[in-house]
Amino acid sequence: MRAVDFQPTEDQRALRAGVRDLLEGRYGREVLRADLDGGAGIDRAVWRELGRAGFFALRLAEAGGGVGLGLPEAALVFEEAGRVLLPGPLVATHLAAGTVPGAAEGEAVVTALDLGDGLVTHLDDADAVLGLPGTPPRGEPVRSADPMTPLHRVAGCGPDLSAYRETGALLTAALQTGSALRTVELAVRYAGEREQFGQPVGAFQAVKHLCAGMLVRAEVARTAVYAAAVTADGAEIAAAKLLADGAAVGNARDCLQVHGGMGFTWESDVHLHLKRAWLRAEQWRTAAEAEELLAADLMGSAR
Amino acid sequence: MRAVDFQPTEDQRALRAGVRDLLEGRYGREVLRADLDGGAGIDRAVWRELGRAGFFALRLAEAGGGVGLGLPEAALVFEEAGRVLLPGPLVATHLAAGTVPGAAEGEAVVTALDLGDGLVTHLDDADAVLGLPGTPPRGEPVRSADPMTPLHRVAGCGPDLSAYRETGALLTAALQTGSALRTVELAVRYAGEREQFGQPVGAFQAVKHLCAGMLVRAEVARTAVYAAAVTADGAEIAAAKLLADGAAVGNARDCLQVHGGMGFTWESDVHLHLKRAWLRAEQWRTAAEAEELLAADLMGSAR
Amino acid sequence: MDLTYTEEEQEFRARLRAWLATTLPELPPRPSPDDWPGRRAHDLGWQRRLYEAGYAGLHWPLDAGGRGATPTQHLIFLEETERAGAPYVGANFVGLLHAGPTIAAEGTAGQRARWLPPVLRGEEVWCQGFSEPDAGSDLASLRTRAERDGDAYVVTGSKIWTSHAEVADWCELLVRTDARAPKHRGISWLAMPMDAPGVTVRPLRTLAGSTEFAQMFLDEVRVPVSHRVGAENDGWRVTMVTLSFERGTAFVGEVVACRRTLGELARAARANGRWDDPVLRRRLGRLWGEFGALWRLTQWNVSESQRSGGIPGTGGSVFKLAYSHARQELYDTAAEVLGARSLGLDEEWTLDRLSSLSYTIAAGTSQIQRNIVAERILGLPKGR
Amino acid sequence: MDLTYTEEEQEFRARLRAWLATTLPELPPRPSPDDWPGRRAHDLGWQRRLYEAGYAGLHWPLDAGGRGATPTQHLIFLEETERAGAPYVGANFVGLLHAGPTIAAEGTAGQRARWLPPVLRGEEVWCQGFSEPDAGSDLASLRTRAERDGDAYVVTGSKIWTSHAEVADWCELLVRTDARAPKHRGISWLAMPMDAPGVTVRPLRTLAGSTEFAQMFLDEVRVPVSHRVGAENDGWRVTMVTLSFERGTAFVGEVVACRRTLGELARAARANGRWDDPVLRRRLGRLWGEFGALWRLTQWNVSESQRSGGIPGTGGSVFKLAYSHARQELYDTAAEVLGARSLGLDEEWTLDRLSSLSYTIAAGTSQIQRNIVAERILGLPKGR
Repeated sequence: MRAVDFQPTEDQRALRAGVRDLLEGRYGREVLRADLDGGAGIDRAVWRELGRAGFFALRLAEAGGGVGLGLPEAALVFEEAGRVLLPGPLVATHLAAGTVPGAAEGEAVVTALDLGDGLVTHLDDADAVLGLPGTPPRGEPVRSADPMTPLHRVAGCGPDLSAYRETGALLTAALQTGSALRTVELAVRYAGEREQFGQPVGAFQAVKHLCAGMLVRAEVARTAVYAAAVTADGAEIAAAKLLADGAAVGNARDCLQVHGGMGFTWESDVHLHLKRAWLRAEQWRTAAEAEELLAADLMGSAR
Repeated sequence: MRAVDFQPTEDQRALRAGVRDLLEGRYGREVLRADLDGGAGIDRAVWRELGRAGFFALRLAEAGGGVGLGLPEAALVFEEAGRVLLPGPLVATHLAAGTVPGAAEGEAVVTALDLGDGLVTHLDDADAVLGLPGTPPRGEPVRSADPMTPLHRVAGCGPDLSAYRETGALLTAALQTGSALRTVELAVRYAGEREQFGQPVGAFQAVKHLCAGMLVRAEVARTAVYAAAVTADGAEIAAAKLLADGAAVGNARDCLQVHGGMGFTWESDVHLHLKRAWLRAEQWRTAAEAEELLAADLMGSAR
Repeated sequence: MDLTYTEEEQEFRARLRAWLATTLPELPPRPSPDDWPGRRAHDLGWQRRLYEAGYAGLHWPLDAGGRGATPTQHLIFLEETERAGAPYVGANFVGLLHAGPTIAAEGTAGQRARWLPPVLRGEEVWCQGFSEPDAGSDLASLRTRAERDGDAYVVTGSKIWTSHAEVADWCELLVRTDARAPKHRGISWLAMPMDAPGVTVRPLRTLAGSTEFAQMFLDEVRVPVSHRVGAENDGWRVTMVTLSFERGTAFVGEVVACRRTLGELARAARANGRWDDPVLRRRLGRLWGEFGALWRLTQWNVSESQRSGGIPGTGGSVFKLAYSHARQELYDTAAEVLGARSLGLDEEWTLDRLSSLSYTIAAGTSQIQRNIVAERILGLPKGR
Repeated sequence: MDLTYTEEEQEFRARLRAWLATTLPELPPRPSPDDWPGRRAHDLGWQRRLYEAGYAGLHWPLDAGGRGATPTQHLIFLEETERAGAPYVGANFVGLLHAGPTIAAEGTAGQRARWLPPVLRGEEVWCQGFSEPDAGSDLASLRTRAERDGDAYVVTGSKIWTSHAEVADWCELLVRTDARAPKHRGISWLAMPMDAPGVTVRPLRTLAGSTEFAQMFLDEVRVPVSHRVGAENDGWRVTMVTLSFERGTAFVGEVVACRRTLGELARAARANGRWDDPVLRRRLGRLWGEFGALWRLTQWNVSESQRSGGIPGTGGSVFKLAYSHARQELYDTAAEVLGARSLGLDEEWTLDRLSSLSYTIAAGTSQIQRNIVAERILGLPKGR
């Protein structure tokens, strides 16, 4: 009997697996750490490969050279990018596909004024800024808390991004979900390996329960992101961003706690998840905005 | 060498011990449960005995028949009353001592309009209402969530209680602290006795850490209450109320969790602590008011 | 990844909705919470109507007298009945959701024929005798013992947290039949008639002041051996089948109800002016987002179990952890909306606030659920 | 129960305040965080000034060259120096607060004479070699071994989380001198000269990007047996004396600093308009109340240890639990005040936010602290 099925289809699973393979091959841990040590520029070869794989053109019509898929597929793919901490203005370039020449193919790097206070990521690498005609404006460099996401401050008010905001928030939430799921794995792996007091620390209930709480956060957020991707409903997108931001930040924090002193070192990847999660939480839709939007939706539903 | 000493003096310790003895003798667990089963009236004999012990006249000058002590002593004494869940408008009657005839001696029961929405406790037993001349107004009975604290709703706006508010808030915070300390004891005792999976549940880290968190809350609140009693500073009193409300409610919740299903029964005392803590949190100074008051104080200090 | 219902599912929903619209107004008024015989009659009456309309045992297999509906149809049923304000499953809970499915899965043909039809038709009420005063989280340490005497077990012990014990016909009972075996291996599952000599029921008062639960004292109660479901000493496995059923869709109606409550809270806050406080308003907004996600998580779990052929997945513990804490937060927020009025027992959400306190305890404490998630899903090692 | 300082204490405070007012402007500018020799010189210079003014080793016993001040005077000292913006104890930390007190309590007369005066006079820097990569929370499982060879121990192993290793003269080192004894019984405490052959220091980069800590590799380092403080294999007990000192007043300056930070946050929020958001404003108000209470808790613990004759009480773990979480909440709130600007590394509170992440981990994780509180204060049983 046919039935509504919220689970990913076979095609969606295959897409996700393909992207995971691609990213693990092209952006494994060694590449990540080399990127981190070598400066925060965008690797154009990786960017083009993402383009060839359809990462940016995913939702463009096949007639226009795109892949012809929808938001659910995009959410699955961005989740994978979030897992491996893939750097760069992924969401902005994806949103620019079909509008900014070269974005769909991964030939152009497009950033967006998706942060408050005139801050913008990856400006030096950007060929364009979403919604702004011509070449990117100049900006004043700002030392970034996320070592893999350079920041600039630009003057003046940016373009109207309202047409992009919901999709931007949703795909950013998908990145956050990927990070949240990844930090569960990192915590569980470490807790299973690290021994203290004669047993793996993961055998201690305190550590066990931290990990369980992390999984709950990540699973609830993931479901919210998938549902919002299917319905494209504004309030569901706000909920997805709110919960995914909380899951990514909260899980990175708990993952650090599980790692103890080791998590406090530069060598660990945990802080990279936390710093990126902090950054993404400020992009497109903050928690305060999402809560107010949800409150308005609630009141609307309660009329 | 003489030095500032925040710890209770010998006299203060003796006072506290004396009150504890009195309350354990006159208001032990059997009396509490009998009170609970028998209806929520105030036992005038106990009330008078409290009066004789100086509970209400504590801060009146000795010349006026009082005990001539201060807020720190009152805080210690009210903490003891909070431990044993002593019912009645203790704070209001204490505040009325010296103003309302018979209050100091425990001959009169005085309540106060210290709750929002026109609610008032123990109106049927009250001989007077703080700040209102004459006999108490009539009120409409409201079934109370706290089975030992009957409620009424009275019409119209009450008297100006601003002269009493800070002391009222502080002494209520002391009651809350006593409850918070008591629920730590109840949780620890149960966790040490109840066995599951072949060991006391208190040997499980999850339970252990709940109990540790309870003690932290209670100790921080207690210190805040004592400090506010010594300085009588408005912001410190607000902090004391805020933290003590949180400690009493939070500890009762965690105590219930430690008790599992047993905590959910009427037979357990845990719910009595929780319900009383909810009630007191609404008296004199709510969390929202305390936070705003503290914010104003912070801004004042930051000028 | 789809949330669009099939035509068949939409038709099912439409038919159900129409039936509810005509049927609910015909129901007699609800009895008071303390009127146990009245509640029994009311709940059984509702079950009879469901039976007559073809909705009884929707999720039961066809060969057990059920309708063999998909998990999604069951979800639609639970959603629509809650939305329409239909009676809660009430006295039929254990029969329909615990004992019935257990008998359907593990009983003999004779046992199925004896016990299942009366449950579906709304003729018999079951209650549950699992927990004991000393066996809560550690259910398998239960000590009520059953000794074989001819063709009967002689059962002595006590049970706690039994709902509807006062009006039940049958009790699904876990007893220890082998005291020397490891604790999970010496347990058997019995169907005990509640009118058997030696059964004493004493109401158990909860902190909400109500007597939703009872304690049961069993003094040499004779239960025929033929009333045992599954093999002797295999009762733990038999029971786990039942319990995993409970995890699947037990909270669907409640999530729907919580979302409705949030709407009511928003209206109440607008009416009393507290909606203008951004702290409260944003807290309500966050809860609206969380309960939306919990509803989606329900759909996710249901579609997962649909794929696996109806076997409930491990998502139940994740859901219960998130839900039980969100529900407590919901009723704490309700108290914020009410202010001091929340101290009144007759205010709309006060009793629900009190009962929400059990959510992190009943049916596996949050501590136990976190152990399950950590050990069974995440694969973390057991402690020494 | 009093919070009024005695005349003597008020005079002490006034004298100190006056001295700080004239002395601080004379100090050379602070070196950059990466200039380790500069930092050493700066910190030692400050210690020399303290020594000359009679403030060095305020809380040390008189017979160790200290001033034998009351805990309250020490508290006043820490409060006033932080308020005045005096240099942090910095490179003198281990000497003044760990190694020094340990030697004062457990060392021989000769050891005290050799090591204590240079610490007080600002001539020698100590670092700490306790933690190891595989012995973090479980410190007693340390594996750096010391084998007796004539009048020296030959030490091999590695240590981690060592501050000021690059510029230290001495290291207080825990080593395993009996591998067959139970883990707490085979440890000894050594004073290791940092210029001994076989000592390699490698900076350890933290997530804040800084190199406040180092890793130390010890390859057959010879440490004279005369450098052992306390009996052989008694190092664990000796160390616990040191660690309990740390718990007492280690965070006084920080609490004062956090209260100042809250004032700055309020001003910044007023300037950028976010003070008008009640969610943020009330959060700041709550933190103001919490840090006020933490300050009072410090005074409470100090007056308690004053009564007990300077022995630090068990309140340290309670304080550290409350404080470390409040501090993280403080810097999360700072990020709320800043909004997206919090992503800039040069913004005022960003580095502090990053370093606050270590507070629930370093010097005993919150999990370990909760064990201590539950087992040692509340008396709950150890798990199997």
